[in-house]
Amino acid sequence: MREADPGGHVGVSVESASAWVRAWADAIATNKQALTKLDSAIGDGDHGTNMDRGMKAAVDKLAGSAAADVGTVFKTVGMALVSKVGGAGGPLYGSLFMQMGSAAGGESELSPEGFATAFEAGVNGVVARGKAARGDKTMLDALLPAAEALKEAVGQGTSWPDALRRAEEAAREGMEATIPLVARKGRASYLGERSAGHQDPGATSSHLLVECATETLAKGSS
Amino acid sequence: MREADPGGHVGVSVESASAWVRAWADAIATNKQALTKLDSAIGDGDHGTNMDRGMKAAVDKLAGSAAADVGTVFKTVGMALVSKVGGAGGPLYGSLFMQMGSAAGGESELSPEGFATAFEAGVNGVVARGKAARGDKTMLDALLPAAEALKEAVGQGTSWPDALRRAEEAAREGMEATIPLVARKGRASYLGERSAGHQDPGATSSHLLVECATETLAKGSS
Amino acid sequence: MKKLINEPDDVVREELEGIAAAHGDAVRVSLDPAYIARADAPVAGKVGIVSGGGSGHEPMHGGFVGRGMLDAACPGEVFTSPTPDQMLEATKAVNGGEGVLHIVKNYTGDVLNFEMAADLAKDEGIEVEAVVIDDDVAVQDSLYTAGRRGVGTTVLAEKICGAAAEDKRSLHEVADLCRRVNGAGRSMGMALTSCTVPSAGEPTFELGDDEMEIGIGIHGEPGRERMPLEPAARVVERLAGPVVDDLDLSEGDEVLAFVNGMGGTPLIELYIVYNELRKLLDGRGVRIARNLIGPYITSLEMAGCSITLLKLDDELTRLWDAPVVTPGLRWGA
Amino acid sequence: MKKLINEPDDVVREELEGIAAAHGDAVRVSLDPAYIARADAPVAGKVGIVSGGGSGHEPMHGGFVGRGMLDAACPGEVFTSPTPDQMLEATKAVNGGEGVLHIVKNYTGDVLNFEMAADLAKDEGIEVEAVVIDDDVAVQDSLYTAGRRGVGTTVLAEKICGAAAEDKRSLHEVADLCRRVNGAGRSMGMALTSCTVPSAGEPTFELGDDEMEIGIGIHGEPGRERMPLEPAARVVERLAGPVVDDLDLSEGDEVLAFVNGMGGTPLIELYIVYNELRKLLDGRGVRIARNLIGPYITSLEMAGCSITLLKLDDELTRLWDAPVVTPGLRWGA
Ligand SMILES: Nc1ncnc2c1ncn2[C@@H]1O[C@H](COP(=O)(O)OP(=O)(O)O)[C@@H](O)[C@H]1O
Ligand SMILES: Nc1ncnc2c1ncn2[C@@H]1O[C@H](COP(=O)(O)OP(=O)(O)O)[C@@H](O)[C@H]1O
Ligand SMILES: [Mg+2]
Ligand SMILES: [Mg+2]
Ligand SMILES: [Mg+2]
Ligand SMILES: [Mg+2]
Repeated sequence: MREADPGGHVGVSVESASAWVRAWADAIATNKQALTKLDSAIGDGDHGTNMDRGMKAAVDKLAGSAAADVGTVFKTVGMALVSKVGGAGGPLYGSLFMQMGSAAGGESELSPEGFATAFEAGVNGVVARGKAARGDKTMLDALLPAAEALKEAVGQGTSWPDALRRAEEAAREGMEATIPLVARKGRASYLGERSAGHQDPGATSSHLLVECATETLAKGSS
Repeated sequence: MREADPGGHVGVSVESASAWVRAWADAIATNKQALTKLDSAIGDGDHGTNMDRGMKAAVDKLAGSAAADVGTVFKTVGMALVSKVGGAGGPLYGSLFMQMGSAAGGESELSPEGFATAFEAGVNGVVARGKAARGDKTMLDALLPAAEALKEAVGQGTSWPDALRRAEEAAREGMEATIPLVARKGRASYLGERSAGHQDPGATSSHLLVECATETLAKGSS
Repeated sequence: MKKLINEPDDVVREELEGIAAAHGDAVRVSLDPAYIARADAPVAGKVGIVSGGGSGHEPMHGGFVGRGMLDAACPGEVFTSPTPDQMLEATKAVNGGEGVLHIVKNYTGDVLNFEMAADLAKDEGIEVEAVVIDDDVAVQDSLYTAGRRGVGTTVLAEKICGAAAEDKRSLHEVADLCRRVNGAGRSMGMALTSCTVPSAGEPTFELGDDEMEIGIGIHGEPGRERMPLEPAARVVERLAGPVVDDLDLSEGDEVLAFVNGMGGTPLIELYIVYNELRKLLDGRGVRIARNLIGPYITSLEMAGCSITLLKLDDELTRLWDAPVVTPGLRWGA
Repeated sequence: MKKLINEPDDVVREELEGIAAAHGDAVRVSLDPAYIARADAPVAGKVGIVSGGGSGHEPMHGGFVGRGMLDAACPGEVFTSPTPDQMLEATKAVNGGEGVLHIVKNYTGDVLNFEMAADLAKDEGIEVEAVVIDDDVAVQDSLYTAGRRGVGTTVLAEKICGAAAEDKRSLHEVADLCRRVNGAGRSMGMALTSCTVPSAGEPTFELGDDEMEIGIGIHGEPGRERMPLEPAARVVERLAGPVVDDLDLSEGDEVLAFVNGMGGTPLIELYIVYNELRKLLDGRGVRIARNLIGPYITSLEMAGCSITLLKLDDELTRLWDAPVVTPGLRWGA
């Protein structure tokens, strides 16, 4: 059973959703070189730059808009990513946020269940767009386990911060598990066996996304 | 007065002229990298390769022909150089040998005076073709002093080997004296002040030519 | 990083400004969203052809905009596919009422962004067909992977489809032709050096002084295999061998032979490669009926080359020979 | 040394074989003595134009043989001027009875060998005029030195004189025109990297990772000055400034702006350079009426660029626009 919430509410507001987005933008900026380096090893060395350009645009767009509901926050971010990132990352992360936004709908605040459902919808959006599966050595190797862990933890009544922490752990494991894999999707697949031994850049940026959730979405809860 | 010649004759025969050419070809081959390196510093890095290609062709041509006189030996070499070397070196060394050949005429053997005169004519051919003067940092800085020293020594009745040695010394001094010079002719002149501090490649190959003379033309004399 | 640029972030915009200034008589350049279109676009009654991809492959694609080739090209950031809004605007700008063909190189990013753009264009009532080029035999094809990359055949497809569109063929016909070119063309590339993405500032990979990378793509991705340097004759065998096999070329076949420079390799070397290629093809009885030699689909300043062979028939040859007037490829006018 | 070659000694011969195989319909290649001539040479009643120089500058000169440009080109070894017998044979091959113009870049070797060739040709009764191109403002001109080098203006002179020869102008007129182009064109170049002569096997000079060389020639000769890397805008000032000054360009003048790649610099950077150049010229009220952007007079795989400005008048513009059909430059046909 979920613990009582002394702070009054548990969940994801327009403010905390925006804070999450900003935190991810910061994390991407901080890790820009590292992401690009990972992408240089098995891709084309632009993942950090691309995501940084896109997330800076997303944060700007968000600041300029007065989103009244969580769905609008996510859709704004998704559209910014689609129109500013390009590459594989743009449409994929764009789909993640746009589908999350659709699932979130017009709510001004999402419950933990609501967020877990929206996040799952977003991840399914990535699957639908990119047609990759778990084990293909992509961002989905971090996103799918995170979505599942979050849903399960919330379903089991785990406290909201703990549920987010479990999602982060799942994302981290999934990210690290990409290291030995031979890529089957994305640019790394061109390398065949040579793609093994390197961590997937998209899984790494996805882990950052979930990690930022533990720091921002749990705010205001015990 | 010239010393008595116990060996019977002093001078330059078809054989010794040919030996001189072959010795220079060998010296160029041995110093190919070094010449090219000098040319890289203040030119375009091809002097060693060019001269090696040309002298190999000259030696081949000489072997294939049965030159009956010294003039023909030199003209054969000059024509091979003109048609195989290219660059500045081709026409300049070509002129040297062709003019030497003209001056040598149909003699089957040149006296020391005859050779000194022919060599001077050759060097003047280089002057006429390239319009450079002493101090311009070119091959002439080795050739002109060598021709003068040879002429003077022979005129003074110095022994033939000693006369050749004096010519070699003059060529060496002239070659070394190119180091501090700022080039006024050839590719090195494009460098302006930056050409100072480097030895001229053409003066270096010219010194080799005179050095080979001391080893080959003095043969058969005391 | 040694490049003639100003700020890394401004590379693509400044390049586009340069193209606009240099070729303003022939092309129209939009900076935001970024695309290059024929000055006379849309051409009424003609199928429009749009391509695009990351920048850094110049002259592809922007240099191929003009009569007889592309109607528009969308340049992304360096090595990053462009975005759907660029493609949508370019598609709208060149739609002459007969629909628009998207020629897409098979990279996840390019395919996904062009898919989104096609959906948006269809929403606006524009008929769009997309053909994905996947001609790189260095990559194993499979249903379960991203499949082969799109490389050199893209240039040939753009030229040939451009000629067909000038002939006023229908969208469906031009798209079919494009698929046919894709089926008849195969490529493989190699690198002597890596390249440096301006925003990364460092070479994408490191190669020893005596090493080369075989089976590279056009984005500085490492290749399939790293090995000691070899003479040009042997390199050509490594590249052309798999291409000839994959195309199943046999005695009497005619091909277009395309020897492409990766950006940092000068023409003198490409002619030596071409010389080896013609000897190899001679030996198999394959006739080179047409050729293209030069840096046409590049990877920034990478040194290396790729070989593309396109099996020709009379129709493809005729369309290849048709006039083309672009900054990057020009003949017949 | 990383090059797509076989043996260093075979580079030029194999390149020529490649050119013969690729462009056999348009040019005739003689391997010994080495020269490339128009397939239809000699053209009766037309002045023949012959140029030549060391190899390693491709497409110059061999790539400029064809209608509207050169009748023949003589390739020397890499960076080594060709020999008189090559020039003589080429001159004989293209003499259509109206005499032959030799376009010679001002390097001691080129000048001396062409002088000898002209003497030999005259002995055989062929009228020859030689024009020496010396447009490089990086080199101080003086009566007592070898004078300025011949660089980018050579390409423009070959194109413009080629057009005049097609118009059936006399040898004297075409030679005068060539001198006029030489007087109206000035260039300056820079290098980001050195280049490696195949037979030398090592870079001709060494440049630090953060250094560039200003005022280079086209043979890997070191330049006038070595300095820290700078943004493209500043580099363009360093190159174009002296050119504009030397030509004494002023408000209202029209120029042909030629941004040339040295062999290892990709097109994307050349467009950025062009963009800076047009801003600089805009600022001085000089109008770019024509442009040429690409690697046309190269220095093997050297990274860098040169800028050439040619002051235009109506005649030069018209001759520039005239059709040209060569492997390296083509329009109007
Ligand atoms: N089909 C796909 N589905 C999900 N993720 C993918 C797919 N293809 C690639 N990715 C992810 O995209 C990442 C690369 O993104 P990015 O570098 O921005 O794009 P690009 O490969 O176009 O340069 C990969 O590390 C991988 O995680
Ligand atoms: N005008 C000249 N007169 C005499 N010697 C010259 C002249 N110009 C150049 N040289 C000599 O030629 C040498 C260079 O020869 P080489 O490298 O074969 O020719 P290139 O400069 O054409 O590459 C210089 O080192 C210099 O000694
Ligand atoms: Mg990438
Ligand atoms: Mg030299
Ligand atoms: Mg990319
Ligand atoms: Mg030379």
